[in-house]
Amino acid sequence: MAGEMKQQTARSASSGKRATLLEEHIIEIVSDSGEGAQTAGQMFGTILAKSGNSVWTVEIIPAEIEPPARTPAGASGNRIRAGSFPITNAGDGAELVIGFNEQALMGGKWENRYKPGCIILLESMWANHPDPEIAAAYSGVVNILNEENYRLYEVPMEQECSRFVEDARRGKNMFVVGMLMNIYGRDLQLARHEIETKFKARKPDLVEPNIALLEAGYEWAEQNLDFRFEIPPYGVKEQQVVANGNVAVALGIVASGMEVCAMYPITPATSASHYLSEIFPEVGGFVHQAEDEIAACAFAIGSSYSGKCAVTITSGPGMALKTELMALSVMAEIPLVMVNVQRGGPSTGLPTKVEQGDLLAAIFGTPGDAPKIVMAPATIEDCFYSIITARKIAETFRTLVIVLSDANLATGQQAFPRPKISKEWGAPPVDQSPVPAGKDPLDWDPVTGLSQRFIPGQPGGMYTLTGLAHDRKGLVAYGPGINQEGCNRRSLKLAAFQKTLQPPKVCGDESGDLLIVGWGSTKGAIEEAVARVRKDGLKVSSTHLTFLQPMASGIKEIMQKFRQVMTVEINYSDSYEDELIDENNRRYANLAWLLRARYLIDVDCWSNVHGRPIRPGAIEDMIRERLK
Amino acid sequence: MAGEMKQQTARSASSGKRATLLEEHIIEIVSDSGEGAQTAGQMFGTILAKSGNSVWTVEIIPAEIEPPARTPAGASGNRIRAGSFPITNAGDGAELVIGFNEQALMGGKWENRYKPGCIILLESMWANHPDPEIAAAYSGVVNILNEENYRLYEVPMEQECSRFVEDARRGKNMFVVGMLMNIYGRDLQLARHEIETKFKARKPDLVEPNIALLEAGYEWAEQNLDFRFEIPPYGVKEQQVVANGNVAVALGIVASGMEVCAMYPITPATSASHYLSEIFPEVGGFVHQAEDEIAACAFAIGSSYSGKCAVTITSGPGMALKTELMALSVMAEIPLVMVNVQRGGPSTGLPTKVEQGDLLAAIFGTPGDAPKIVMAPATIEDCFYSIITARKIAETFRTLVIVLSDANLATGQQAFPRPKISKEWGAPPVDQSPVPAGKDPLDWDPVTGLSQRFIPGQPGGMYTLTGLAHDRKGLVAYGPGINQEGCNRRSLKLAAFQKTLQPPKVCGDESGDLLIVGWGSTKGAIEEAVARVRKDGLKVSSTHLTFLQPMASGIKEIMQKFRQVMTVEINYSDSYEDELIDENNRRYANLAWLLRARYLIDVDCWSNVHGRPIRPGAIEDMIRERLK
Amino acid sequence: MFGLSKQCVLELNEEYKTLEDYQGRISRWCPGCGDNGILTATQRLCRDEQLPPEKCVFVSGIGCAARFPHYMSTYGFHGLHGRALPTAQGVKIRRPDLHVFVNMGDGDCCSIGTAHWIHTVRTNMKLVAMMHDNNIYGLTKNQASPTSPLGMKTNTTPQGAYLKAMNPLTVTLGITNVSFVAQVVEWLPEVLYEAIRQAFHHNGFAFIRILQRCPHFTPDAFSGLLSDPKKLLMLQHEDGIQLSETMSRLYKTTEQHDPADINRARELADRDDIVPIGILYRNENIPRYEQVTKSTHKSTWEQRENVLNGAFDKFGIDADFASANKGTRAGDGE
Amino acid sequence: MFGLSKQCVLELNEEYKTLEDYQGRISRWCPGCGDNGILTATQRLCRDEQLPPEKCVFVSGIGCAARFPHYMSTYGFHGLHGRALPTAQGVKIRRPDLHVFVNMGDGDCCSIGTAHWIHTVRTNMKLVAMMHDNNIYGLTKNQASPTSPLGMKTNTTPQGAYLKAMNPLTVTLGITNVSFVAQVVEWLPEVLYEAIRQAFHHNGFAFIRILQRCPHFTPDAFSGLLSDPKKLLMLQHEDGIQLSETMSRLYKTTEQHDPADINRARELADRDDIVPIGILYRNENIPRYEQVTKSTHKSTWEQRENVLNGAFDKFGIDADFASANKGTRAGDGE
Ligand SMILES: Cc1ncc(C[n+]2csc(CCOP(=O)(O)OP(=O)(O)O)c2C)c(N)n1
Ligand SMILES: Cc1ncc(C[n+]2csc(CCOP(=O)(O)OP(=O)(O)O)c2C)c(N)n1
Ligand code: SF4
Ligand code: SF4
Ligand SMILES: [Mg+2]
Ligand SMILES: [Mg+2]
Repeated sequence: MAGEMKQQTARSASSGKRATLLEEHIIEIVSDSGEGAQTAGQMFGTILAKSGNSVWTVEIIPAEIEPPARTPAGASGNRIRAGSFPITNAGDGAELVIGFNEQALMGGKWENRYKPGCIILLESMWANHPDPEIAAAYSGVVNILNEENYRLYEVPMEQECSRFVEDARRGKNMFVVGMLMNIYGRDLQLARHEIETKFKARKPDLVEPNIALLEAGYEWAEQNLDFRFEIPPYGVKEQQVVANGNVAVALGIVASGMEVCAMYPITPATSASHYLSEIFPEVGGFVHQAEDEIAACAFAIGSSYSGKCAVTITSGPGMALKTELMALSVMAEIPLVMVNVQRGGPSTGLPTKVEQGDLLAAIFGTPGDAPKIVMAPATIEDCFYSIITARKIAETFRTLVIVLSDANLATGQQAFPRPKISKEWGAPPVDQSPVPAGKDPLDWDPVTGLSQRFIPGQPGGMYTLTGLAHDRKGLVAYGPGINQEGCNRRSLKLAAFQKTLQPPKVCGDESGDLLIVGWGSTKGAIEEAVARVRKDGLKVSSTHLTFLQPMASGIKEIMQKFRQVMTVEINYSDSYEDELIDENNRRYANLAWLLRARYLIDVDCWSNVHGRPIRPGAIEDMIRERLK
Repeated sequence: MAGEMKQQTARSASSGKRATLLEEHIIEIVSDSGEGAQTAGQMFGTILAKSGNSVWTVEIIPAEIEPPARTPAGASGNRIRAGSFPITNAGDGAELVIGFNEQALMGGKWENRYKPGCIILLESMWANHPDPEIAAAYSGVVNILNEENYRLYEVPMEQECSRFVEDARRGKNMFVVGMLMNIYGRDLQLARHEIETKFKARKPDLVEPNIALLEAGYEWAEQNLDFRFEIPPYGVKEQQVVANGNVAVALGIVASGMEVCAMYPITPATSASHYLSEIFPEVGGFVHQAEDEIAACAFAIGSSYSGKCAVTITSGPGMALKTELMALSVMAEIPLVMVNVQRGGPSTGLPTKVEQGDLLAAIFGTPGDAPKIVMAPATIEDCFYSIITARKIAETFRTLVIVLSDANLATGQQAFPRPKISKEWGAPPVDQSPVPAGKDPLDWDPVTGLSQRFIPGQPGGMYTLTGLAHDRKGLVAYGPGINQEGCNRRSLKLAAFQKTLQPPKVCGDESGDLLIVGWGSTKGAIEEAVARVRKDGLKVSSTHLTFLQPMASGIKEIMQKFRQVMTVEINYSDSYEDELIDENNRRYANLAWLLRARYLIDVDCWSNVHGRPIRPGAIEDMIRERLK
Repeated sequence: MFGLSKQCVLELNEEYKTLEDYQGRISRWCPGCGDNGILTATQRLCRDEQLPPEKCVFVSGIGCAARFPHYMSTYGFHGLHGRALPTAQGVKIRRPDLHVFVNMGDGDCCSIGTAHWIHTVRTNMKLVAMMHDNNIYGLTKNQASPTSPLGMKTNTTPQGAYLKAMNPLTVTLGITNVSFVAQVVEWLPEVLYEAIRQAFHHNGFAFIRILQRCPHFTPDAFSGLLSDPKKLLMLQHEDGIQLSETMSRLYKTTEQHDPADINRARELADRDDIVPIGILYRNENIPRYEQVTKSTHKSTWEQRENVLNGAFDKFGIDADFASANKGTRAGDGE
Repeated sequence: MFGLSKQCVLELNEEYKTLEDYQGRISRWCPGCGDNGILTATQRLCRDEQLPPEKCVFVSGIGCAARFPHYMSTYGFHGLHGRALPTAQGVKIRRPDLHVFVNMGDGDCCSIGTAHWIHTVRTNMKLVAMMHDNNIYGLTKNQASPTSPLGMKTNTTPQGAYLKAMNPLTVTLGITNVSFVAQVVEWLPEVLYEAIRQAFHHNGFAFIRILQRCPHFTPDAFSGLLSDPKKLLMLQHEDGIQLSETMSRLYKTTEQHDPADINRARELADRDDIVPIGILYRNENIPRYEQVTKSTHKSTWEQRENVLNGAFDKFGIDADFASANKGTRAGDGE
């Protein structure tokens, strides 16, 4: 079980010491920015994955570009969660932490990222630092950690590394990888290989010293550390690929057959377009960085209108700016895919941190009635496929499809089955054949929701698209009946599409005391928490929604089988613990609102805006507390 | 009762003919644009009001600036509803229609603006028009009207008028006023006075011919029409003023003590700033027309931040563009009043027509959690007072207050009691006194919701406002606890404010078979419809919400006392009559969503997007059908 | 006609497009509105160039001028206020076969659309942009526009416009990559037509400011220019517009101006005393965005498969796990 | 010191502000970031002018540069990306007593903020605007900005930026009502300070483009300028900046340029071969928006009562009903 250790007699691969057998372990490596903790984390994550573990890694990114050294907010690094069962989220508190200085380390402690009492390996050079303030700061932290019963090991990294390289500061990270190889009992050859691939091409003279550092770390651990862990591999049967959610989005765009991506940089969405900018030209695609989000969205709409289906990628503040154009895309029935990689809000908020706070804005943000489809990937794999699906829906129903990803998916990395490429994914080519007489540009089959789009270049299809109220020919018309009909027709597309949706699956029993409903990136954490409490016999299940508007049928029936229903979300809700809050003024989490309004079931919510992925352990505690 | 006639023996003031005594009557005058039907309507509305009737007038505005002559869509004119009881809305079908040509007339008929079989006075000159097509069109319409049993009177307006003026086309409108004076038995002297005031100053030589035309119309009606109506005055006790909703908004801005209005032109909001541009400088105020809505909103925020509380006025598409800044105002706790005069949507939609489609966008439109206050005036009088209230709330709670007016209020005119000016309305002057030590710029009393704002110029108050997550000092801070606290504090303002709200009044009994809940400009029509069906014993009541976010306590208790609850709104909702619609996909009207989500009561809705005020008669029919 | 088969003649005749073939709905601008003349000139261009109607797209924003596409029988995109240019860019970016025209009002272009105007000039895509400048907001009924002259009374400036009119020409001529700038008046059809024609043949983004009468709201805005031909400075050049004899007789204030001379163009554009008419600037050698951004790869499905497989190989678990991070780090920032 | 009472001296000393009095939080820009120099120069200005910190407002957008207000101890408004200028206008419009400064990045000002930049120049309000131009999006980590040079590799243009860098100076100089344009580099503190100082004393909107090193992302962007003083064309004039002796010895490529000469300013701004440094243009006689829009009436409550009573009289039922319509018709339009 997660985080639980079982004593075993097995010997680890590398040493004569007793290794504790684990189902999973969470490691964090933090350093000042530029000291290479991220590289170390990525490399060790790769090695764990290649040697058969399921791995989830997340970057720890400082708030500044080049933050000052030795500051809690300036820490840079990596979290690695590795296990012998499918890992779907970043997990709870770290169980082994490596700090390059005590300040970077304390940042994580203040954010409660570490499990109390966990193992800490801390660079010891600061103890004797010439600056007495630094030395004092270090020993202060050491005292605290000891007082709070952390298993602290002071490691003379600088000293050890300087035996091999001149600038020990730049070599510590490989020393750290070496230590980890020893602690987790992995074949050192794997790490040597990684170092070789990393440096061979560009900086071949760095291979040797880095391998020396690696081996030194390994040896140091062998000599000085009294613990070893073994995390058995889990059986992967199919080929896997590893990516973060933004890379998956970019690959999904390529796979969906889209040709144009128009964007304006915004964190945490931009990296999707970075990667796309690299690969898109190879398939004739183009990433347009517009002067602002409004222009980006208009550009995408223009391109889509001309038959080159387009995507626009943004985050909350950018979506806010696109609001008016979103309504145009719905009103004028132009297919458009919009990816919103959600971050902390409101306003500029927490640019690098996760939140699921844009759901209601995505659905209701546009003045007037602009029915659009809103969906949310729950995993990194979903990020890939949801784009393909979104493009298809957008073109089929000639409407706007919003894909709500978030910073958690964007920056997390995970392995998933290598997609089996299918030609079906792609977009049909631009139809340039003449339009048959008698067809109207905005006709629409009320049962299937299908319609033929007229695209510039098609003889006989000429019409003027407009955001004004219009009839089926696209002609401006202000008559009451026509506007009613137009709104109705656009709304019924959602109904027609809704009929095609499958009810969500229930994870756990079909009935019980508590149902947790989630959406988006929280899926892994929710399901893990539910699995944990179910082992203790609690009658809890969960279900996860991919389509938020429209919602599949059958959800009400699922909910009705539980005594209590609640959502778990990363967004703001009032709590009854606040004195001022009562049932007349409580503001609910996004999904809870939607479920309450549609199903009239008293759906509660548990949510926060801490700007971090919700941990399975926190959900678990909440459930236990609730069902006590 | 509305529209119902009672035969009376009383003689009208002006003639020997028998006058029908009425409680109310609805008159429409339509002409080509430029022929003066609007002037005629306004003048006659004034006269009716001055002679003691309650009057509601609405302009009939063509879609084009100078529409082609003799076209149904080009009609320009006025609707006057006058009665001897307080008139709160534009009413049902017109009962007396005057058309300057048969095409303009037919426009209204196609829009179902006239009561079937009503009286129609139609200019007859077209019958013998040299262009045979025109003559044929005319006689075609005459035939239709006769067939459908309208009480059609053909009036030789051109011929009669040309006896007095050279360009009869420009004089007809006074002839029409004359006819109306006779029909409704008003003292001709009242009209002479209006003409004199109108022309005396600028075009004194026009006074005489216009009076001649007036008298000719009067005389012609005396000779040729076999009907007369009498609408007794209703007893007004206090002084009244007459304005449309946009004028009321502008006056409210002056009364609220605000100093800056930043806007970008957009129909139907702009006319508020037109009028404000005229009077604002007289109180040291200033209307800034910005380069776009975004700049307008930023300008208003800047001004408010500097201590000069500001308002920004817009309509749906403009609000869409302000979305990002709306969140800033909430996040950075800058007081801001935003007036959205709603029009038909989505997108450019129906720019001149009414809709209540922006409620959910106002509440939920901003990505991330940006709790703001949303209120809606229900009458023209409310338009005035709501701005005063909004400014007060905005400054007290340091937040955004959105006032949702609509095109119905903006263009309707009504008399209301002359406001008794109170110094309490005004804003306090900018506080420039030094900030006491130890105070934080974003401190807030959790019980009262009150806080001291630091304004540039105040010694000791210097801080940097930011839209990033921040602590009470305004310092950027990404810690999970701080962001949670900030969101919480901003949300609790709403809760604190909510505690001050009074439950809405119920119009009708406190319990029954059906409760209709409304908001905004539909109040008059809903209450009139409810009053009508209650007279027939139906157990129907209504209630009307001024605050949509937060909502007052007590609403649930009100709703629970009725067998059925529904909203009546001018926005889109799916109907179960559509085959594709079921409880899993039905999209509800804006307010219905909110009530369902909060109170878990199965609130139904009846709404449309016809772009017109909902008529009391239509609501009445719906109720009768529903309770059959 | 010898040797020409009857069939060919017939076919030719059948395909020949007349003005009517470009006429959409009947225009509903006010009588005397200058937009009508612009419409006629544009339809004439389409006819003279025999443009296939289905290959033309007229993109506009919102305003009186922006109703333009409805009155053409081509494809039309009557979009959002201020957003015509980025929309048109999107239409054109991967459809070089389409002729894309943009019609905007002065508010549409120079107020709410300012950012797009500046940046579209910069990207220099092959589009013809006509800015119908009537110095007023027409459709919303008489509010000041950036080009409204100082002191003009409008509904939002009842005491008179506060600022001197903005000069769209000097701004445009200041933008890097500007490649075609013309100014004409709609009441001189010959010059109007010629400017649109040269814009159409220009190799890049062609910006035409068209002074346009709005008899409804600003009947006197251009009366000075109308009554006094000397107020118009006719720019003549063999590479620019060459006036007909009739026109030359009426409009005698002329200057030989080489459209290649940007410094002189800026000076001319800046003149307050006289209105330069003609081609102020042209440069056929500025790279076009749709060309410099064009990929050499085809958008075939096979190519997509290749690229996907390449990526999957690279990110494959058996391959290089760490490379999944390359260039993909979710950025920091706001 | 005779005759000066002790009390006075004390008070004077007490009130004298030092650089520290303008220092806010410790700056967190990267080591070597040019923003630091701009901060120092600005703090020096505040100190030299002895500006009361509570009377200064620093308004910014979003970006590295836009963190500026946090590092001052004055009032600060760290608003939204691109929206610094209209916010600053709003701050200033009815608060003539405040000194309002605006700090923007090149993306902030010339990309998302373009429309506001153009229109703020046009309104010519008394504001000092500093555009920190590092040719890149810093905070979001290395995307092309409008001023990124052609071919520069960034995260959104891995094959190199597609377009020639936009020149913010030629654009600004093309805007009607432009009244102050300067260009400086942050690594020459003397010129930087002098430009900010003159901007501060300018009677209207002062726009300063400051070339700013971003060692993190564009370490080489200005290395040519740094290594070769000849690449900077120092504009000298008695009405402009006058170089110190030391500077004159180092920077020998100079031109006597009268900031009143807009044509020459445009030509200089347009030069691709050399970077003009100094005051390009200044005109103290352009009306300022906050002044021309100022009402002669006071905003007293009594005055409001008068106006309301006047309106109520006018719209009173016993008075003129029809006049309720005057100027109040809800417009048509879109
Ligand atoms: C976002 C948005 N803001 C405002 C409007 C209202 N609006 C419609 S047209 C227009 C301006 C019209 O002026 P111009 O662009 O000069 O065109 P003209 O009517 O004079 O041809 C405005 C402000 C709108 N439709 N959308
Ligand atoms: C509406 C919106 N779009 C995008 C962003 C993301 N963003 C933050 S700063 C920035 C650009 C930074 O570049 P620049 O303005 O040149 O400032 P620098 O960091 O280089 O000083 C962007 C795109 C945002 N915060 N808000
Ligand atoms: S209002 Fe002016 S611009 Fe608009 S159609 Fe009429 S004349 Fe033309
Ligand atoms: S990224 Fe560049 S601009 Fe930003 S702080 Fe670092 S050096 Fe300065
Ligand atoms: Mg215009
Ligand atoms: Mg920059």
